[in-house]
Amino acid sequence: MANKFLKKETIGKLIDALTSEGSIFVAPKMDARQVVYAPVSRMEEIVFDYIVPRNPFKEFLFPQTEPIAVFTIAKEAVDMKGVEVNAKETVIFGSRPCDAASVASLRSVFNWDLKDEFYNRREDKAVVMSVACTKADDACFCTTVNLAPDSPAGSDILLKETESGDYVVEVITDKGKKFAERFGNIFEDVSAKKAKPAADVKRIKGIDEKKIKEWLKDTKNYENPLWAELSRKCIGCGACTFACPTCHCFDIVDEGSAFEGERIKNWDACQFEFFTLHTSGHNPRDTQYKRWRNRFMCKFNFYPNKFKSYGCVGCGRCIRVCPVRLDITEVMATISVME
Amino acid sequence: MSSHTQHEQTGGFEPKIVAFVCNWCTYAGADLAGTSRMEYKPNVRIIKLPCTGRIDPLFIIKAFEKGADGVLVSGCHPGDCHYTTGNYHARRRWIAFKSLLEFTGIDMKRLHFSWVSASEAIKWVDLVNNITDEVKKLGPFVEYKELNER
Amino acid sequence: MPGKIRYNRGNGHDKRDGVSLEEIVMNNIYLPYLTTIEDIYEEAPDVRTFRLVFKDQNVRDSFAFKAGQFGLYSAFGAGESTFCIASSPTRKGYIQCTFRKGGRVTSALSDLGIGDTMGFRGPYGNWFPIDEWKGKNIVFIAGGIGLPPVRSVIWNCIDRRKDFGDITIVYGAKSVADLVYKNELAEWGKMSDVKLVQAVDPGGETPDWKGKVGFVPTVLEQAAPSPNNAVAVTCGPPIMIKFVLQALNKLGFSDEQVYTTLENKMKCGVGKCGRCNVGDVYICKEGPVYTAAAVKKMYNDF
Amino acid sequence: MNDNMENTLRQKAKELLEKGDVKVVIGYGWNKKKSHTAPVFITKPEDVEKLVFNPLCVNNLSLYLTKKFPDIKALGKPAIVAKGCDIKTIAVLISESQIKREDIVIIGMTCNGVVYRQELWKGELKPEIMPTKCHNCDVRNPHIADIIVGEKVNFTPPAEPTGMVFDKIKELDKKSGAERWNFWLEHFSRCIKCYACRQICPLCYCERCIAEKNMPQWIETSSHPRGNLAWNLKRAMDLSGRCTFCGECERVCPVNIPLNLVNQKLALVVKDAFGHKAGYDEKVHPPMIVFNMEDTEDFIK
Repeated sequence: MANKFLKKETIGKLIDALTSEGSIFVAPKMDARQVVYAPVSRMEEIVFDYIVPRNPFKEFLFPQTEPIAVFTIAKEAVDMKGVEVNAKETVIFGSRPCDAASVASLRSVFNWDLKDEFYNRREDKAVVMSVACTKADDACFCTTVNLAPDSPAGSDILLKETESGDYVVEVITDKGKKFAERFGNIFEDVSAKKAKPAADVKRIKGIDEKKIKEWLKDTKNYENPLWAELSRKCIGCGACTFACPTCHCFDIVDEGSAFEGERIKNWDACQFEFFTLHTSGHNPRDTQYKRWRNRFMCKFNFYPNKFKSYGCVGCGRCIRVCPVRLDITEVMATISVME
Repeated sequence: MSSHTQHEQTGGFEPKIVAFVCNWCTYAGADLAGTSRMEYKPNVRIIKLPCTGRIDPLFIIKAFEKGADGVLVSGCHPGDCHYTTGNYHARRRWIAFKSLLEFTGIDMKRLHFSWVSASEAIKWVDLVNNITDEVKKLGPFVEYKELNER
Repeated sequence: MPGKIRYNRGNGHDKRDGVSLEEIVMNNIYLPYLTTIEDIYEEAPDVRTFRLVFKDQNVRDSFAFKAGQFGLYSAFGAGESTFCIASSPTRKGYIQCTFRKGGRVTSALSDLGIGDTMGFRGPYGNWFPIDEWKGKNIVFIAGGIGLPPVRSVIWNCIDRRKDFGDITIVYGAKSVADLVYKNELAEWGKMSDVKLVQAVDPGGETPDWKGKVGFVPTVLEQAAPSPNNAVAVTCGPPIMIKFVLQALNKLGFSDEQVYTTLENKMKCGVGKCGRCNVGDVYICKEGPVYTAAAVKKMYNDF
Repeated sequence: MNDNMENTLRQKAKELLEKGDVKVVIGYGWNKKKSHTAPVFITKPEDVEKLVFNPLCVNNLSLYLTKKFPDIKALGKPAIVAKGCDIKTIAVLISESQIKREDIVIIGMTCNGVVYRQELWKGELKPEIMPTKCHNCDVRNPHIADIIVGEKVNFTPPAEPTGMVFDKIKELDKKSGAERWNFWLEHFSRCIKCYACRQICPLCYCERCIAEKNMPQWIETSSHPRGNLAWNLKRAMDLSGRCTFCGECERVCPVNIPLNLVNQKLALVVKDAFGHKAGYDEKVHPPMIVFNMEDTEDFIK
């Protein structure tokens, strides 16, 4: 599809047009000394100089806390009714290509066999407008998992910054095309503008994804003492999973009074000790290394094999957020040289 | 939640006060007030516990969560604890907890502590009446109730 | 709450093609059917069986499942809990579940009485391939609260008795009181074409106990069912299953002949919440029924 | 000076491991990129070269002495590399009978301060990148230790606690209740319930946290303002009189909730009311498990 052009100063217009229609415009903004994806109402709120926002934007497709049903308990009748999701159009501006790539992973898990309409309705209404990275930090490793700072995977529209701060627009999907056409006055048909080069994210030497996948496939290696050694410092918090764009585990809880309440879907983390605990007291993943092993396996074995999608998109959030700097790339490198 | 809005509309807000009391002194005191046919404001919901030492600060948080406009915590006078020292431990905890809630911005007129012995039925009646009046003046605890609306 | 609500959850096929989302009622895969508790049986201390009837006549008529499938049972206000469907698919019009009071949900369920309402979501998962077993001898081995999933298969087979060869049931529990389905055990014991071996752990017997005393794997070895033209179905505590598999191997059963059902903690039951997986195997979608051979191929994540 | 300190540290660690006095040395090591330090567990004398010590060593390693880490306990008797502030936590753990003094070897490191966050490190330790605890530190020379590594540090902390945390507490105290409520609501509503604060805290060692008890569900697990407030209040309360201001909870919070404020507010309250400062004497009972007949009760009717 033909390239278009987006002037930085017209983003404000885009926000106004969308918000006046009741849509949500999500963009990187400052909150508590961090850059986060959050709804904005004015262009001035947007941060343009950032690497990767603190949060993945999955919370706009799969909210951390979401009521799925309501119940009433009365003498005459006990009832439970579903909650209808009336998703609003959500434009995610300034998404990073790594985050955009994660949408495919979420989509596959929420749609194999039974379809989760809570997710689907939101995703249907989401337009992902990524901005290719021109900067990276030492936690970024998208190239190591075969993505790139300007990868189009998962984006509806990919923007590439020019020296002037404007954007060269690449329309990727039909949804993106419709969106660009709808705002034809904002997305101009100007060609031959040059975008800044994408960030130079070096492939981490010594990491061989094929090798990792093969090693993980061998069920014997599941018992390797290496797992316990590598994760000894892991404190078992949920920071990495909540920061991860592809982690999707959740819990279902009932909250309310003795007469009425809600059934709620909450993010959960495989790192928590009580995640898999049976009522009988048996816990299949009773020690931290097993829980941590599960997360690593999920990213590099379960996901690619089951859903043929990225389990890890190399955003580096888990590395940045880890209280004890347990670096997933170091683990990948270690496993790459295992026999 | 609906009850307080209704009252607001009709102009007569009646606060919900939750009282956590110990079994041996304050509960007996409240009982004495009842058997002596003393009248006091019906806004108080009494929750009896073996000892003030058993009152976890979470009980108070939970009471607010569930819609209390005010909370009263009451037990035996120092030295009178049925379990010898339970109320001394409770007192320490309250000192910290009260400061914590104050620091969080909760109006301390909504949380009251007292010692009421088994014979102090009159003190109990006055206490409940005063607290009810005070909380009534403050109005419903909308700040906490708003938390439920998200 | 928005008004459009529907209980029919369909099978998750995509209805979105060509229809805008607003026009169709949302297909909520987490919404349970409402059921009425029609009857309650006290099986053992803290173990109960509920007989559930769907409130919606359409669901009652159309609901079908296969032996081995499970569901998520709700006590509203407490949450959902996963157990197998303990009744046989040949018995229509109701389902049964048997559970031990333990956690938050099962305690809340225990507080319910006849006529009360609870939720059911399912059936989920795969099933025992009973049709493939036609003409074979079947050995059932269960321990304690592991009998309910096996019981569904037992009744299924007894109701189609002509299709199968010898039926042997080996069942043991910690004590006489802990044996579940006591009436049905008596019934099976009286059947001339069912061989029932009952056992309790040493120390769990009462003076009038007529069954065996010993652990299930040992009792199984003594009963020594023949592996020829046979399949074995087992369920029980993990440690029992481990030794039962060894005992079956000793008796000459191959891993392909042995079936078991793996029950893990689940929240969604539909392959999304991420906690029931044993390695890369999602129990809720690819299980819970596996042959011992399949279990041995899994990552050791039990 | 650091090179010297590191060499001595490695030397001492090697001796301990070689003699078999300890089975594991819990210390700091570089990550691969040498941008951050992280906990390392040295079990072989030849691995002591991995040990480092510098202003990036922010973690409070005493966490690994608790029962939260049975795998580390299984390695055998530990030696722990600890700054004065970390030793304060060890003292509380001993006073709460979580560990025995004789079961551990404390390698106390003299310290000139650490960075507030490792990302702030640009090669030089400037006061503005140091956390409030360092500006008020009175244990730069370890107060409880078996081995002390490093030269004596001459530093006199200010008489009254100063720095961002304490300034902010004072500022909040002056504000109205409504303003404080809004301040905390804004911060707590960001909470994502990842429990990193709890998991990193050496004093949060309960076998089953109240947040994970669901019969009844005292703290709602949802990350809505109600559940978040209950969780953060409960955690602050449980740390009253125990928190040693290691600041780990605030450091690891992925959403920057100023947890030091609540914890230090309570520490100040406890100090005023009971004259107790946590972490200085491992033989003194924590204030919340004892009482004084004369405790103030002017607020009790």
